[in-house]
Amino acid sequence: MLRKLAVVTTAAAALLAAASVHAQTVKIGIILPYTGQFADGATQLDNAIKLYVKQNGETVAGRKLEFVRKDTGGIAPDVAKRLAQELVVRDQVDILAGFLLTPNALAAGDVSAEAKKFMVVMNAATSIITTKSDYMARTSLTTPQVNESLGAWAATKGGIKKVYTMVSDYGPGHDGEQGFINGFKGAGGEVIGSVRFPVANPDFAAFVQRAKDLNPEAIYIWVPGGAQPAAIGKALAERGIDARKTKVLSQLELTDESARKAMGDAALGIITGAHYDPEHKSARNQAFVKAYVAEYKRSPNFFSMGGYDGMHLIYEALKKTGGKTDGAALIGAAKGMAWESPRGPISIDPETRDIIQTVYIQRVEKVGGENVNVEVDKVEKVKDPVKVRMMKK
Amino acid sequence: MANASSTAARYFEGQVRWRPLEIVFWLAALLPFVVTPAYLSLASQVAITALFALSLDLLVGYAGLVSLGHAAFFGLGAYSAGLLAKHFWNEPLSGLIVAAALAGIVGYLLSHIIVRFRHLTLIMLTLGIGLLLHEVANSATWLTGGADGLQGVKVTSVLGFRFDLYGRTAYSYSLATLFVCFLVARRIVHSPFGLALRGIRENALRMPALGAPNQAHLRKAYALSAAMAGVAGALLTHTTSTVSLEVLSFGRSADVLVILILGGAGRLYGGILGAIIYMVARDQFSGINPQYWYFWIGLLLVAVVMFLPNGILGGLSALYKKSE
Amino acid sequence: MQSLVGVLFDGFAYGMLLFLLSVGLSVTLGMMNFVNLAHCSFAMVGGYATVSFMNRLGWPFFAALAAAFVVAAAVAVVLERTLYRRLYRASDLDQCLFTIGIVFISVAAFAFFYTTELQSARVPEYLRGAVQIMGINFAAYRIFLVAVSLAMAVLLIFLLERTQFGATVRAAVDNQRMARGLGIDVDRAFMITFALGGGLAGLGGGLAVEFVGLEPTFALTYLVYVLIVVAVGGLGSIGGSFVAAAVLGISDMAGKYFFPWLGAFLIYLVMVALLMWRPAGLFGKR
Amino acid sequence: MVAQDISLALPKGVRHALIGPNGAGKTTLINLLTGMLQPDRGDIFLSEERVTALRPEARVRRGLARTFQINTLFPKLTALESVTLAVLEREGHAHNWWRGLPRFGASADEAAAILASLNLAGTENRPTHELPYGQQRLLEIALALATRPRVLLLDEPAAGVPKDESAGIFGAIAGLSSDLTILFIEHDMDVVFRFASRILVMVGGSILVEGTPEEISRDAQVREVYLGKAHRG
Repeated sequence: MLRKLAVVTTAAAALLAAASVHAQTVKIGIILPYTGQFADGATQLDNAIKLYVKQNGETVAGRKLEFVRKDTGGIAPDVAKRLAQELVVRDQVDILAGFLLTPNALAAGDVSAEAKKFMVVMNAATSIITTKSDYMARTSLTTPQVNESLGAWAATKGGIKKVYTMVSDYGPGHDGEQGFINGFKGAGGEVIGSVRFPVANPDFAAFVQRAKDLNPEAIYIWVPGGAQPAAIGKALAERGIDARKTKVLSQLELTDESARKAMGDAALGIITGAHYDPEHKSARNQAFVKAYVAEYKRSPNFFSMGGYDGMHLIYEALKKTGGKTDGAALIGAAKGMAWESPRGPISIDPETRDIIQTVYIQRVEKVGGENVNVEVDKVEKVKDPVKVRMMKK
Repeated sequence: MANASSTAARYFEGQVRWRPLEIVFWLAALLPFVVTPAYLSLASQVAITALFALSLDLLVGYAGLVSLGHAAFFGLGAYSAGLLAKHFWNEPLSGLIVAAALAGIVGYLLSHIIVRFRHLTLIMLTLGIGLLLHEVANSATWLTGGADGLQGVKVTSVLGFRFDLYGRTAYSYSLATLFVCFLVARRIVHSPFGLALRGIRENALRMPALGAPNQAHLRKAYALSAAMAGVAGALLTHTTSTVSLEVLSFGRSADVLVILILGGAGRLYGGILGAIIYMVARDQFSGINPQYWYFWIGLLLVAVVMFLPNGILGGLSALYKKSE
Repeated sequence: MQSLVGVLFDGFAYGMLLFLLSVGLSVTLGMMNFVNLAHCSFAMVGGYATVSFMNRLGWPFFAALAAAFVVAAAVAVVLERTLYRRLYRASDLDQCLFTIGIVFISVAAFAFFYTTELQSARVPEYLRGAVQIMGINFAAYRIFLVAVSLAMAVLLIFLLERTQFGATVRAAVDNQRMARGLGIDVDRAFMITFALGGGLAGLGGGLAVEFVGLEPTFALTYLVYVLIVVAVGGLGSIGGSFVAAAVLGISDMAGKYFFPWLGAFLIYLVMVALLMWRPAGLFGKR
Repeated sequence: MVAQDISLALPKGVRHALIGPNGAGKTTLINLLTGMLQPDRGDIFLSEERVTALRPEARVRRGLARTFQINTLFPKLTALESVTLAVLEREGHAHNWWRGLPRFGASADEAAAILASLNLAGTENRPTHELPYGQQRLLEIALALATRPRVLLLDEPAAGVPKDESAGIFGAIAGLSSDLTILFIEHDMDVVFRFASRILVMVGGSILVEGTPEEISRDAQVREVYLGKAHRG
């Protein structure tokens, strides 16, 4: 008896879902780690989402947008998968968005594939994420995309022969190091040594000292955002490594605003590969930053950029499909879409549904008394190299 | 003497008999299928956490060993089920048995260190071992997939029932496993071994004077509790096809201890009740207010301690006794 | 060789921060047998107080640190007088549940009032960068931190060993009933000790802002390290906390320098080994 | 030195009283015999078997049981549960976690019988901490009896019990089976002389003298230690 009853109620739920398609609202489920260790990243991303909606209105292609926000509390793929299921089954959302962390994005990817729901990853950077569902697009970056470009640049125009690598001992850290080494070795560079430090421990003095003892020509560093960039920056200064003599290279987190403020002049000379920096000189970016600061009293970062462009992709896709929200239509509209983002020209790769963008090489210099990231070079239309190689096989 | 013997045996039968309230409780566990069909995946994860809390209750509530690192065995179960499904076969039921065996064996081995200690030292040793296992899993990226989690785990169905988006199969599977493990726990608690454990918790000094090998009893309790935690971990892997380092984290060990104390340790149902209340409250509060829900959960914990000492069940039974 | 001394000093400085954060808990846990997992929330109170005094009221760094001590001590007393006192006879499991509830409330409250952003406190110029002593690079800020911690340790030991108040506290630690029997106002001793412990944690929080960074989940992340120091040092022992914090800080740093692949394991291995060797802690009485 | 160069033998079935001033080392002797404390030198034999190196629980299994001067019971367990626990431990069932207690009716019955023999019959389902103090003292003995000892060491079995009730306790002890060797510590001299068949006098950590009640009452040294002090006082 029970079995039959359960089937009946589910059928009823499905009917309800079908009915809502013709209803006016488009429901967007946002899954982010609003609490826990990565809460600040989620806040910066969510701020940009709200800003975009404020700027572009809550109605797209004649249909009102409605947001349902869910907190994973940090890295929790089991919770992320359940929340995605509930958003699809209980809240009948049409689009899944957010995803700051890779494990959560991978888990929710299965739900997007099974429920055929359009899913926009706005930060998680591991390459294989977009392979989990054909209805998924990404508007942030992939770790190899930025680090391979940086590695190739370092060995060529950067004029660096030998590098010592120091990375956080966990997934993203390994991907960043691997990306950089692929690019660097590919362009003739040589890696003279490497060390990995624990994710959790914020004190880097010992590792920086090991690097100093080897007195390498250049050091590549990968640290997660938050408190660690500032900590390792200070350790560099305290252990007497001057980024203007020993070249220090990293992904953009190392020289974000709070890290530069904490490091002071120790940051001068640090070279980073970045897909976005709030000081990027473009009218569109300056307007975005001004609006963001006005709204939230702090400047945006690359988390915000992923969210802002993610919303742009959703808005444009909905316009293109005239308000139809089934997964196939939306992902079809998203593929190949290109636009001028505050970070620069970007587009969605039709084959991999991942982002193609410019990677900027920047160095910290003192401009008008302030230490800022100055663009010294850029590599345009960079695709995610890992998936490019996978295609070729 | 005749009536003495019958009353003695009948006394223990009275203890073991199922109370009507218990039967009502387990029937109520079937309500979500009908009343809240859209909350079945949450119900499944509540059942899994309840099983995890039940395994901890055997340790904390009955053997008197407080652990702040029980996620070590939950994670062991989760990873062994995941690796089994990825590299060998993904039939879940056999996965549960393998997970239980592995977690139980590791639990038994570790118990030789752990049960020799008490109070803060014991708690910190379990914490240390839990954190060490977490680091091992993080550095063994080739095996565990490291921080990105174990990829390629695909557990599609159990006994032919597919794990669907609605969580119907997941909840049935989790609830059934919880019930079976609960019967085992109930039997343990009402067995001679359970009585010996309660003796150790009540007065560890007296037991050797009655010929009881305290250490041996505690080691076995630790192994049984670890095995059951392993089953809970395997259940999470099977129902979500995801495994990440979080299953071994300090956060999960702390959460399950909070859940057990919230429900009331030493009553078998404390962990289950605690899991229901804590996880439903967290789901609802975080639904209303994704950024600051910790505030309301904190308030709930403080209120329970203030008004219902010894957990909800402890507080209620005290109120019930006072009203008698 | 010099580089090693520099690294070990950094480890010692890190240990000193842990000492400030944990000594209060070791005394209150040892003395009142009260499991206060929310001890690091007092550190957060101090940290955020320092940030507010400096950034909003423009106070200099040292004044802000002193204010952090006072504010954290005040919060500790208020909490002790209103809520903690009703739980002295509760089971230690209930004390855990209660104090974890306080941690959750504090995490949400600081996230609400200070956002989740990483806080920063502009340290005076001469505390930045490195100082060359005998050719070895020492971080100025870490020297300052060590100095403050040593001063606090000496002050605390003097206060407890040499003063009348110290005698009453030590009496209450050894035997509460006996102390009450001798007419010692044990409650007042508890309150003052609680305030002292909270204040030191607040000072530790203030110093932590520039050292390891301060954001709302600080109370949860550092709870583990503080518990390790208290357990290894031994309950109720200031010397124990000091030595344990120093040993853990230095061995953690030395381990990372000599065998980095062992990085994260080391501090936990050292803890487990020390606990198995001295279960009651290095200087533990109980 | 708490206890030194003691050599004593407790012949089978004999009721021994161990007397001596406070601090004479009586409880320490019991702790040494039961393995709670390890002697620096010397050996302890249970009939022919050397038990010096055995842990306390192993000695109990070989028939050496004890009670405690201060009640060391199971507050939340009932009397029946406590004694049943001891019986199950003795029968080696305590490791059995897969069969319910009702399946061990025989052990429960034996426990009930022990309780009845010490007239604790009515206390089955009241938690121990609710029992009156006198009954708790009897429960101490019941727990020891449940291990079916050959030698029973009673550490002041009637400690803290008013005069009229202690007679009941010693009456119950006297009623125990005759082949059970008993050594009990007691301060009340007329109880000692009424129930003990031999008396050991311990002073300053060693045995002063050992003998029948008559010999002890006439012994000069004992009188000097006990009565002498009273005269000169």
